[in-house]
Amino acid sequence: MLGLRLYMAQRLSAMVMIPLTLGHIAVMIYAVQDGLSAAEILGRTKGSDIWFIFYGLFVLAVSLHAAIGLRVVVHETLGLKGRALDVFMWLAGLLLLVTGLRAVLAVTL
Amino acid sequence: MTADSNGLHVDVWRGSGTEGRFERFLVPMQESQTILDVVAWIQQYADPTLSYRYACRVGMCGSCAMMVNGVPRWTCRTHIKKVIKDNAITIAPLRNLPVIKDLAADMDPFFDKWVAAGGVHHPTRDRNDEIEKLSPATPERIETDTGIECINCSVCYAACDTVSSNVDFLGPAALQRAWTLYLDPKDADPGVILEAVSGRGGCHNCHSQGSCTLHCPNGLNPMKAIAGLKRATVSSFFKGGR
Amino acid sequence: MIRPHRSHPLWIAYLLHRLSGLGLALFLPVHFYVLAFALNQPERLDAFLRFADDPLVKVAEFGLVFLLAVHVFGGLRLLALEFLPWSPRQKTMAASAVAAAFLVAGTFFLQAV
Amino acid sequence: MTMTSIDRHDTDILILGTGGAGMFAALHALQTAPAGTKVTIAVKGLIGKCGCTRMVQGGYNVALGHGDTVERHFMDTIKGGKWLPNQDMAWKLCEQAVVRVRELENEIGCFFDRNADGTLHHKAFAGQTADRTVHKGDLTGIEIINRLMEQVLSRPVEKLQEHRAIGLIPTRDRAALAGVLMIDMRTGKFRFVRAKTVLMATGGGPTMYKYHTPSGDKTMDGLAMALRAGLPLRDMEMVQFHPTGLLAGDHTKMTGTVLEEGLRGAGGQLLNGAERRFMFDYDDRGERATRDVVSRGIYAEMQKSNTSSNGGVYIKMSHLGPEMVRQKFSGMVKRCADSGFDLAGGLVEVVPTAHYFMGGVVVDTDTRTEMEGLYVAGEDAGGAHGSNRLGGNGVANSTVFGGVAGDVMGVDIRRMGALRDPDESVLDAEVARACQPLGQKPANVQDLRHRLQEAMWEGVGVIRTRRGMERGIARVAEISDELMQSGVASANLAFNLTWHDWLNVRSLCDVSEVIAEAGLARENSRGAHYREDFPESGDLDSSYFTVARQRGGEIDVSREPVQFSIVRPGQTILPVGEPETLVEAN
Ligand SMILES: Cc1cc2nc3c(=O)[nH]c(=O)nc-3n(C[C@H](O)[C@H](O)[C@H](O)COP(=O)(O)OP(=O)(O)OC[C@H]3O[C@@H](n4cnc5c(N)ncnc54)[C@H](O)[C@@H]3O)c2cc1C
Ligand code: HEM
Ligand code: SF4
Ligand code: F3S
Ligand code: FES
Repeated sequence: MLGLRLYMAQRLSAMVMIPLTLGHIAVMIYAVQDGLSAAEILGRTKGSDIWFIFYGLFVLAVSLHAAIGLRVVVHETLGLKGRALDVFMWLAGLLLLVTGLRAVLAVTL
Repeated sequence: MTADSNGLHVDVWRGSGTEGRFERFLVPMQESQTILDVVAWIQQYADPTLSYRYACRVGMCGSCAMMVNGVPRWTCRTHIKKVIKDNAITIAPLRNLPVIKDLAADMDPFFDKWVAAGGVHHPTRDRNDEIEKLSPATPERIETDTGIECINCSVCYAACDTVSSNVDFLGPAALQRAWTLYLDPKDADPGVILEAVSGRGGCHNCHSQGSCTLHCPNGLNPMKAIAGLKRATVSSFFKGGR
Repeated sequence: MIRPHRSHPLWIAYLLHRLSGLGLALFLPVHFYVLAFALNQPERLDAFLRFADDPLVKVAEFGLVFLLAVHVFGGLRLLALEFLPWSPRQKTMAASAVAAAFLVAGTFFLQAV
Repeated sequence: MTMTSIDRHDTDILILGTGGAGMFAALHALQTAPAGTKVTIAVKGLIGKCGCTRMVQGGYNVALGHGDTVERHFMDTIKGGKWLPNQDMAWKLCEQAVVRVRELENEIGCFFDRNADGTLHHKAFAGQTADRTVHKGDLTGIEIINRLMEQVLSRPVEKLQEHRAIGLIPTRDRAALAGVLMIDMRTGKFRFVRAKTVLMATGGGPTMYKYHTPSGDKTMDGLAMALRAGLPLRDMEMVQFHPTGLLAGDHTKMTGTVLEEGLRGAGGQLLNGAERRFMFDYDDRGERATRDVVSRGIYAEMQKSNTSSNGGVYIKMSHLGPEMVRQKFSGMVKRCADSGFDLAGGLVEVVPTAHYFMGGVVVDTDTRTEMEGLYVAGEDAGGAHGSNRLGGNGVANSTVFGGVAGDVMGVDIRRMGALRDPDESVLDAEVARACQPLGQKPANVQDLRHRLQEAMWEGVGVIRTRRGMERGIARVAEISDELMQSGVASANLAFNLTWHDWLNVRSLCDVSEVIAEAGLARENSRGAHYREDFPESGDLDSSYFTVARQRGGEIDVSREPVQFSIVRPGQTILPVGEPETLVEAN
């Protein structure tokens, strides 16, 4: 159920996420190690364009990536196919995108 | 013969289509004995109606594969000592294929996909031409040699869970053949092959489960071949191949 | 019970990757939602900060990072397998990727509590 | 039982078997037949997965380099066949092999092993005066058949898989073939397929011997059918034995399978039961003597009861260094290990094993038979090899003449207007014959087969005598009668292997009798046929070949003089001054 295009989209978005997630995990480890509180973290992210772009990009990539990933899983385990499968993929992507962007805005605005 | 240490308890799948059940047979144990010998013994001496398939009996034709203790194997070259557990063996028809009767599976889907994956040579010369001089030592040729000795036994096809869950998936053997053909400098149309393996059932559906490679009785590596196809399709994608 | 044809490192790696991917896909929206819900009004900030210190939330957060670590390393392995020329050593890589994931997650966990 | 209902089916060109002969015929027929011609392939197993072409290890003989010529290949073939081959067929074989190998490489997509400079690699098989065997490692057959299979599967050919041909059905006037009766093995139903032309390419296969190499589906069905249809069969006494078949006990199908020739070539030693080398007692070349000589040496040792525990002799490789053996013969070492033997380090029991059948239906060089509409190619056809087949000429023969048959049928069909109607009485008789065991009390068919195999091995085997063969004939007749009284449980005929075993033994009994009768008729020793009571080869100039026919239930064997249409014994067609051999002695 994956043609070359979807495959490419999934792999490219995964590659985009690699530095982002590693960065995120590193930050978290650093933060926890340094004993930063949640308030301190938020203090740094709020109003920062860099963090906005950082997490914004992540949300875009993850929406694409996970939507395609779920498409595969749903096809293989539930046997969904054709239009229904496409609709499912778009809905999943949209859900991630909307919730994700709201969170990014909340953290960085 | 009694159920002593000399007897082998063999549970054999009986049935056709989706209906069936296991039936137990007691088979005398021998010094040199393969799973195929066990199955043949049952048909010849215990239940003449048992159906199965074999031809070459030396691991060349790929007709005799079955599930042995839940693992797909070529039965003509599987010594019972390799698989026996507590004097018992379970034998069932190959997974992921329709069952014709008992241990004989219908291999047509496997071969339909072999063709669908583009696994047919596209000639550039004909019988009136000289045979092309080709070095046996190019990287392509060396790579091809690792995948060309496939006996189309469908063991990898039975081992792959993507085949079971995705009806369109062309499967490891067919894709591996496409890969060797793609590498073949004699083939006129590698583009057609990439096209054929990029559809909904194509190489991109493989999740690198690796069961194909692990179970291939000939030690081939379809997983590697499929990765090769993925790379080739991706680079042709970037080169604007489509 | 893992069916016999599946009991090998590559298949386990596949399973872990799928489960972690699924887990992420299910929990990430929740995580996003909670984050946004807690922060979208300034007066809630305090409430959120208290909420974030809740050990239960900490565990949930840890779970997410754990899944992410497992999935990312599995994903790295896959990408390497698909895009780098293949070598038999990749079998070992499968196992070590999983190990590394646990290591990272483990350190994180120890630090967190 | 409704078993006598026959499904009727029509096609234009029908091909029986998917070895090298059958598949090439299908491809060529599609090329030469008029557009819209329906081509159908019917096979006892799965397409490309049965028969012996797939099992070819050593390779394919073709004069394509190293100074080799078609003339030299031809001379080797004639001499190897001890002047019995049909020379026109042998010539066509050698000449067309060149075209066929080019076709395999260029059109079908095979890749044969290359030298470092990119040219085809040739190796020397025993009995050849040039390096002429092209190969793909030691799995040449897999490369050839897989590629052919892909071509056939991707073309519009009607496929009747697991369809076993059981009878050639003529027209009422017996002048032509109307079609072929078969059993759809998956359902157990009869199907009669009419066709304008039929190629029989079911591949012989001397599996009526206790030890044999061919694949399990080959049981001489084709020759038994031809015999019943009244066709002449030639060289039926010529059964080639391979000296080293694996011996692992009667209960395993591994027994009889080939341990490759190269083992002896590399210095492998044959030891008798006392673990003493014996081949030098029989021939100066020791283990490196030709197949027939080594087979007879082993057989003689066995007759003296100097045998290993399972009744054969041992092959020993360990003195060459187990590591080296493991490396050079990895396939064989692995195969032996799979049945529990250590070829590299220990002793492995071996025995001569029936390998190839030189005899077959009398055909012309265009594969036509006496019967209009019937063509025969491959191991089913007699003539090209005479009394002995050179290693590497088997697959050349099946692919060359399979292609020829396809071409000829594609052309002949243009002058064949309509499908022919069968003689219904023959059809009914064939159905009744196949149903013979179904109403009867079940008996053990396998035991009968074992007895037949013992009888042929002992009476009509590697070394023959009049008394032995007569005794063999009597035993075969006895087994044959018993078979007719033996039943098969018939509640479910779908995929009923025991019924097919019965039919297998039926074919094997019929042809076994002919082998023995032809053996009696040849009162000299040539190639594969060795008579202790007539050890001399006889006058070459008056060489004859045997022709057997069934007339009124009796086998009638006659002798026909060999036509030396191209070269006479003692002469050669090689230019004067050509060296005897181009193979460097090693
Ligand atoms: C182990 C082994 C190694 C060999 N090595 C070499 C070698 O190195 N070089 C060489 O030149 N030759 C070799 N040979 C010989 C060579 O394989 C044969 O000569 C040749 O392949 C025969 O081709 P064929 O097409 O006539 O028959 P096959 O390839 O045997 O095909 C016969 C076909 O007919 C089908 N069939 C049989 N009965 C029926 C029926 N009743 N109805 C329908 N279909 C039927 C079979 O299932 C099969 O598909 C070897 C043979 C063996 C057994
Ligand atoms: C750096 C980060 C990531 C990388 C490198 C990565 C990599 C991959 C790869 C290569 C696949 C394909 C697996 C296959 O086809 O078998 C995949 C599948 C998947 N990913 Fe990710 N991923 C990452 C992050 C995420 C995140 C954050 C999510 C969650 C929201 C996610 C969810 C999924 C899902 C649901 C699948 C489908 C699982 C499957 O097919 O087995 N991934 N991932
Ligand atoms: S790749 Fe291996 S397992 Fe798969 S069909 Fe070929 S030989 Fe069999
Ligand atoms: S088992 Fe299946 S998922 Fe891919 S690596 Fe092999 S084809
Ligand atoms: S019978 Fe041919 S591979 Fe097993």
